[in-house]
Amino acid sequence: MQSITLVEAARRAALQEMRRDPSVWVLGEDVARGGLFGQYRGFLEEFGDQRVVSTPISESVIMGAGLGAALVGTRPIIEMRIFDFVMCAMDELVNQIAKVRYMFGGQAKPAVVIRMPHGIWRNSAAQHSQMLESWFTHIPGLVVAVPSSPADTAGLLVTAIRSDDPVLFFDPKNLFPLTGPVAEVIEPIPFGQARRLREGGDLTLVTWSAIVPQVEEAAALLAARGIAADVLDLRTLWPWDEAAVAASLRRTGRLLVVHEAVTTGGFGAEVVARMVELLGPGGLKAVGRLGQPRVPVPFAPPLEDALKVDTAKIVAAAEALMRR
Amino acid sequence: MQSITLVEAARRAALQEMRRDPSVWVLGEDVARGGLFGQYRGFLEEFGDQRVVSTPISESVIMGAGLGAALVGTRPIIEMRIFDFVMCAMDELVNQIAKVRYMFGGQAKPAVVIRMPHGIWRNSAAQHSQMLESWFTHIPGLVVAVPSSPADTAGLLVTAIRSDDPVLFFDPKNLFPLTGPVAEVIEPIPFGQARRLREGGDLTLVTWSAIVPQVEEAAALLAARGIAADVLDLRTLWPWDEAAVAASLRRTGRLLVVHEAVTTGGFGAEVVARMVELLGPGGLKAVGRLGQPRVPVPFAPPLEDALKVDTAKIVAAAEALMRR
Amino acid sequence: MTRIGDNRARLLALYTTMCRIRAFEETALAAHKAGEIPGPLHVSIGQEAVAAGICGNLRRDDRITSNHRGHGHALAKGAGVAGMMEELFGRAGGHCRGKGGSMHIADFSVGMLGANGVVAGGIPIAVGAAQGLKLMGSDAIVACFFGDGAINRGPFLEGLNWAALYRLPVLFVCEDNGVAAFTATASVTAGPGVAARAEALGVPTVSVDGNDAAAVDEAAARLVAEVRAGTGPRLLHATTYRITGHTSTDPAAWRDPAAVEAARAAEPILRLRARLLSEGVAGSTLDIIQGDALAEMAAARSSALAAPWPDPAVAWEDVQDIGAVAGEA
Amino acid sequence: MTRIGDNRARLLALYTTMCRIRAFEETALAAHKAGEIPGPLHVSIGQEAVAAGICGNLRRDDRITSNHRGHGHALAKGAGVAGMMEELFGRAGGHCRGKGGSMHIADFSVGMLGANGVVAGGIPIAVGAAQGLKLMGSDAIVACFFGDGAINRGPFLEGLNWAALYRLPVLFVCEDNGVAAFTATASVTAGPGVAARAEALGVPTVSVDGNDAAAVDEAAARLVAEVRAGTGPRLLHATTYRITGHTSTDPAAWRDPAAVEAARAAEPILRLRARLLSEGVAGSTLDIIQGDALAEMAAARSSALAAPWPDPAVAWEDVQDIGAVAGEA
Ligand SMILES: Cc1ncc(C[n+]2csc(CCOP(=O)(O)OP(=O)(O)O)c2C)c(N)n1
Ligand SMILES: Cc1ncc(C[n+]2csc(CCOP(=O)(O)OP(=O)(O)O)c2C)c(N)n1
Ligand SMILES: [Mg+2]
Ligand SMILES: [Mg+2]
Repeated sequence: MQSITLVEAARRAALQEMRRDPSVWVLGEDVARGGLFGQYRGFLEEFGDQRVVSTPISESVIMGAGLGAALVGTRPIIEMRIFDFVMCAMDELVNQIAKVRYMFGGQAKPAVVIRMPHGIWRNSAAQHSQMLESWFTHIPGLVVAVPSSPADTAGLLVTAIRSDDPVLFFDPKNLFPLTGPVAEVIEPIPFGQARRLREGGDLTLVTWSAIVPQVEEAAALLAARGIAADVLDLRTLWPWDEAAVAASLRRTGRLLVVHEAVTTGGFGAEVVARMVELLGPGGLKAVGRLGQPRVPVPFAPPLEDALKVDTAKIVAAAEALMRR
Repeated sequence: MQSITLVEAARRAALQEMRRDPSVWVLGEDVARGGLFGQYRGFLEEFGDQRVVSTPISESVIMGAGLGAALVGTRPIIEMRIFDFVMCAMDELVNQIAKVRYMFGGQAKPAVVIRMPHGIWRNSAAQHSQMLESWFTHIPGLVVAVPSSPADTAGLLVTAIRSDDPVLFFDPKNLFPLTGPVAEVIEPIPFGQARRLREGGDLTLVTWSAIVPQVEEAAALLAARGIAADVLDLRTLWPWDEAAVAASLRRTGRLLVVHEAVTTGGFGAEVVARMVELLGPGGLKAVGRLGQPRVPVPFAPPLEDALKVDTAKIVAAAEALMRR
Repeated sequence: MTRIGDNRARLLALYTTMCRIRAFEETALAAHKAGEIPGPLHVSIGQEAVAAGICGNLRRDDRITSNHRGHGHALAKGAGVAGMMEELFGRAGGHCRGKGGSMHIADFSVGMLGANGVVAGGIPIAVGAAQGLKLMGSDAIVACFFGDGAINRGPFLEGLNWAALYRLPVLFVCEDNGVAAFTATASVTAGPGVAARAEALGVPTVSVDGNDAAAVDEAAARLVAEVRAGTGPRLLHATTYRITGHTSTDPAAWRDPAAVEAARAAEPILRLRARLLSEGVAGSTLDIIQGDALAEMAAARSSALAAPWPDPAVAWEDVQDIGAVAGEA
Repeated sequence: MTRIGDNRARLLALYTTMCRIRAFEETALAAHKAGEIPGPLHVSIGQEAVAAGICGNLRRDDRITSNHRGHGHALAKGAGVAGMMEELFGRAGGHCRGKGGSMHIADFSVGMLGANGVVAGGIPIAVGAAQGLKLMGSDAIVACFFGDGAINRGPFLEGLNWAALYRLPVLFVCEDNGVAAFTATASVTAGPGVAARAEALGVPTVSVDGNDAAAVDEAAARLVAEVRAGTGPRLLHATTYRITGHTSTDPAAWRDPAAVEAARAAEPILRLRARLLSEGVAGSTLDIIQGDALAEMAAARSSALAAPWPDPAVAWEDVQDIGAVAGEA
C-alpha cells in the first residue's frame, strides 16, 4: 500500500467515486482550480466544467443548489472551502437539507456530501479555526464524519458519497499533510464504527479528528509511565460507536474524552452522558473531558498554545483521572 | 402584584428599559406593528420610527446591523421573529457578534440582545419549532437565557438589555399566554441563578424554558406517588447554576434533566457530564435525560405528540430513574 | 404554437384551475376555522391567476419550488387534491404522510419539490434543481415561485446571479402582492424594484398584470419556451393582491377597506369570467366549473376528516438511513 | 472647498499615505517570509490609491469597516503603525493584543471598526454602525470597503437595500481588482456588474479608475459630502489590480505574466509620482517620502520583533463579562 497525504487520500476517494458514478459532481469556490487545498487537482481536466463547478462566493446557494440538484437525482459534493463559512449557509443546511426528507414524508432524497475542512489552523484566529461538529449531532437527518487518518478519510468519504443521507464531512485541515497507507481501490468504511488505536486496560481515551495524533502520542507517553490506555477514534459522531466505548469502559471504568472543540456543549458531553446512562454511575470510576476552554481561538502563538489541547495536557488530564 | 401574560411581561420589560435608556432600540420584521406576538405593542407610538425599526426580510442585516449599531454605542434589541430564522443570520451571530470583542482585544462592545421565540409551537412543523439553545452554550462570547415564567422573562430581559454582553434571549413562544405575577417596577434577575420550583430529597429535576410547566405538573404527580422531586429551573444556560444543581444532587443522588430539545447533543448532556465530573460517579446513584428523540418536529398532532416531551413521559422517566 | 384556435379552451382550463385553487383554499379556511386543520395556514385568495398561468405552461416533468403560500402552485402543477387536503389535516394519506402540513406540501410525483417555511428558501433549491437537470441532459425546466418579500433576502441575489451565470433553465416568478406579512413591501424595499434587480443580475425580466390570467398565460408561454430553449433564466414579475390576511387567523384589519373592496372587484376569477362571457362562453358552463370545484373540495374535506391519522410509529420514519433512531416512547 | 490652491498638498498627502501602505505591506511580506509573522497575510499591493483616496476624505470620528485585505484601510484611517505591526506579529502591544492578527485588525480609537475574515462580513456591520450614528444624532459617516468577490454574497443585497431604505450615511467602496481568491470575478458574476446592482438597490453609484489616486480623492470628496449631507448611501466602484497573489504565499502563477507586467507599470504609486513630478514636485521630495515610509516600517518591524509576546493569561480575557471562564490550563 502506498503512503500518501491525507489530502491526497481525500482527492483519490472523490476521484474514484466520480469515475464510478457519473451523477456525482462537485461545486464550490475555486474547485475547478483544484480547490483551496488541492483536493480536486485534475478534476476539471478529467470531468469538465459541468461536473466540477467553480462557484461565486455565494455560500447560501452553494449549499442550497447542492440540495436542489440532489432532489432531481444527482449526487453533489458541496465544498465549503473552510468550515467557518458554512455559517453563511445554515438555513440551507439545517432548515432545508436536514429536514426535507422528513417534512416531505420520504419523497426527498438529499444525497449530498458537505465537505468542511475544520479545526484549529496554524494561527488563523477565531473566524478560521472553529470546531462545531457537536452542533450537527443535535440535528436530526444529518450524518457526521470526523476522520483523522488518510485511510479513514478516504474510506469514509467513499461511504459518504455513496450514502443517500446528507453527510457532513469534516476534513481535518491541520492534518492534510499527514501521511499514511491508502489502498489502491478505496473501500467504503461503515459509519458508526470506532477504530481502536491502542489497547489498554487502565483508562479509555475517546477522541476524533485533528487531535488524534496527539492523543496517540500521549497514550505512548502514558504507557511509558505505566498507564495503559485503550484509545478509540470514533471516526463518526452520528452515528457513533456507543458499543465500542461501553465495552472498553466495562474493562477500564475510566473515561477521558479528548477533542479540539470547546468542552462546554461539545460532543464529549454526549459521550459522557450516554455512558453514564448506559453503564450507570456505579459502572464507572472516573470520567473527564478535555477540550478547548470556552474562549475563541486567538491568533498569537502563545495565546493559541495556552488554550489548545496538546499532548502534555492530554497526559496531565489522563494522569489526574487515574488518581481519582 | 398584577398577574399578566408572559408576552405582556416581556413587553413591559422592554418598555421599561427603552424608557430608561434612550440608547436602547429595537429592530426586526413588523416590530413597528407591535411584533408578531404583540411584544412591542405601542412602542412605535411612544418611541418613534428611529427606535422602533420595522425591517425588510433581511435576517443577515437585521443581525449584523444590530452589531454595527452596538459598536458605535447604541444598545439594540434584535428581534428575530422566530428562532428558526436565525439560521439566515448565523455568520453575523457566530462569526461576528460572538467574536468581535475577543478578536479585537476588547475594543468592541457587542451589547445586543437577540430575541428568538423558540420551541415547539402548536403543529408548526420542522421549520418553526426548533430548540437549539444548546448550540450557543458551545460558543464563547455568548450568554444564553431561557426563561419560563412571566416574572423571569421580565427580569431576565431587563438584565439582558443592561448587559454589555451579547445575550441570546429565547422567548418560550408556546408559553406566551401563560400568566403570572410581575412587579410594577421590573428588577433585573442575575444570570446564572437557578430558581427552585419545588423542594424534595428523592431526585433532582433540572429543566428550563417551555417545558417547565409540565415538569412542575409531573413533580406534583410524583409527589402524590410518594416521590419528592427537587425541581430546578436553570433560567440561563450560560452561565448556568452548577452550584445549585450540585448542591441538590448531593442530597438526592439522582438526576433527571428534562428539556424540549433533542436529547442527543442537547444541554442535558452538559449538565450530566459536568455533574459527573464535579461529584464523581461515586457521588451519584442514577442519571437520565429526557428530550425530543433525534427526529425533526412533525406536523400532525398524533406525530408531534408521539415525540414531544410531556407530563406523562416526565413522570415515567422519573419513576424509572427511581428504580435504578 | 396553435394558440389561436384553442384560445377559449386554454382560458377555460385556466378558469378551471383557478376555481379549483379558490375552492380548495376557501374549503381549507372553513376547515381551519372549524378546528379541523391544525397549525398555520397561508392562503392565496386573489392570486390564483399566477399559479394557474405559469403551471399551465409546464410539463409534468418540469419542477417547481414554492413558498409558504403554496397550495395554488401545487394544485396547478397537478398535485393530487386528496393528498393535499389530507396533508393539511395531518392525516396518513397526506402527500407528506402528515409530517409537513400546509407550509411543507410537496408532491414529487408531479414535480412539485416543496413549499417552504423560510422566505426565499426555495430559490437556491430551484437553481440547483435546474443545474442538476441540465447536468443530466434533461430539457425539463424549473419554475421558482416567491413573494415580493423574498427580494430583500440574500438568496435572491445569490440565486439569480447563479442561474444567469450557468444559464440555467429557471423561470423565476415573483408574486408581488404588495405585502410581506403585515408590512407593505414598498416601505421596506429600496430602488426601482424587482425587475431592475433581476436585470442587474443578468436575468431578463417581464412584468405582467398578475390578475389577468390570459396575460400571465401568454407571458409564461413565451418565457417557458425561452427558458427551455436553453437561453438561460427569466423572471416574471406578476403584480397581484392578497385579498385575505397573512395567515388564516389574520383579519388584516390594518388594511384600507376601500382598497380591499377594489381588489375584490378586480380579482382574477371574476375578470376571467367576464372575459370568457364576452368570448361567448355560457355563464352556466362557468357555473358548472365553479360548482364542480367546490364539490370536489368539499368531498376532499369530508374524506380528509374521515381519513385515518398517521400511526405514531410513522413519526420515527424517514429521518435518515444511517443513524436512524428506533421508535421508543 | 478650497481645493485648487492646496491640490499639490493633497496629492502629496495621498502619496505619503500610499507609500506608507506599500512600505508597511512590503515590510510585512518580508517579515512573513522570514517567519516573523504567523498565519495568513493578505496584502493590497497595487490597490493603495483606494484606501488613501477614501480615508483622506474622512474625519477621525467617521468609521470604516474592512475586509480580509485591510492593512491599507486601517493605516489610511490613522491606525497606529506600531499597534498594527505588533498585531501582525502577534505581540502584546498589537491593537488587538495579539488576538486578531492581520485578518482582524481594528483600531476603534480612530474609527476603524475592524477587518473581517468573512467576505462581505463588514457590510451589515457598516450599515448598522451608520444607523446607530444617525440614531445618536451624529453627522459622522461610515465607509464600507469590500472586494468585487463580495457582490455575489447575499449581505451585499440586504445591506445596500437597507442603507438606501433608511437613507443611512454609508459610503460603500467596492475595490474591484478583478479577482476573488484564485478566480476571475467576471467568470462568476452575471449581469452588467456592481454599479447596476447598486443602482437597482437604490444606491447611486460612481465608477472611478481606482489606480488614479487623484480621481479617487476627487470622487470620494464629493461622495463623502453627499453622504454626510444626509442624502443617503453612495457606492464608489473603484477598479484596480492586485499585483501580488491572494495570500502572501500564493505565487499567483496562473496569472498572465504580461498582464502583471502591465499592471506593475500602471500601478498607482508610480502614476501619482509621475503626476507630482509633472506638477513640479521635486523627485528628491518624493524619494524622501518613500524613504521615510520604508524607514518607519522597518523600525516598526524591528520593534515588533523585539516586543514582548502577550502573557498567556491574556488568552482568557475579553471573552465576555457574564459567564467568563477563569484561566486554568
Ligand atoms: C427568512 C424568513 N423570515 C421571516 C419569515 C416570516 N414570514 C413568513 S411569510 C412572511 C412574509 C412573506 O412575504 P412575501 O414573500 O411577499 O409572501 P406573501 O406572504 O406576500 O405571499 C414572513 C416575513 C420567514 N418565514 N422566513
Ligand atoms: C463567506 C466567505 N467565503 C469565502 C471566503 C474565502 N475567501 C477569502 S478572500 C476571498 C476572495 C475575496 O475576493 P474579493 O472580495 O474580491 O477581495 P480580494 O481578495 O480580491 O481583495 C475568498 C473567497 C471567505 N473569507 N468568506
Ligand atoms: Mg408578498
Ligand atoms: Mg477582488
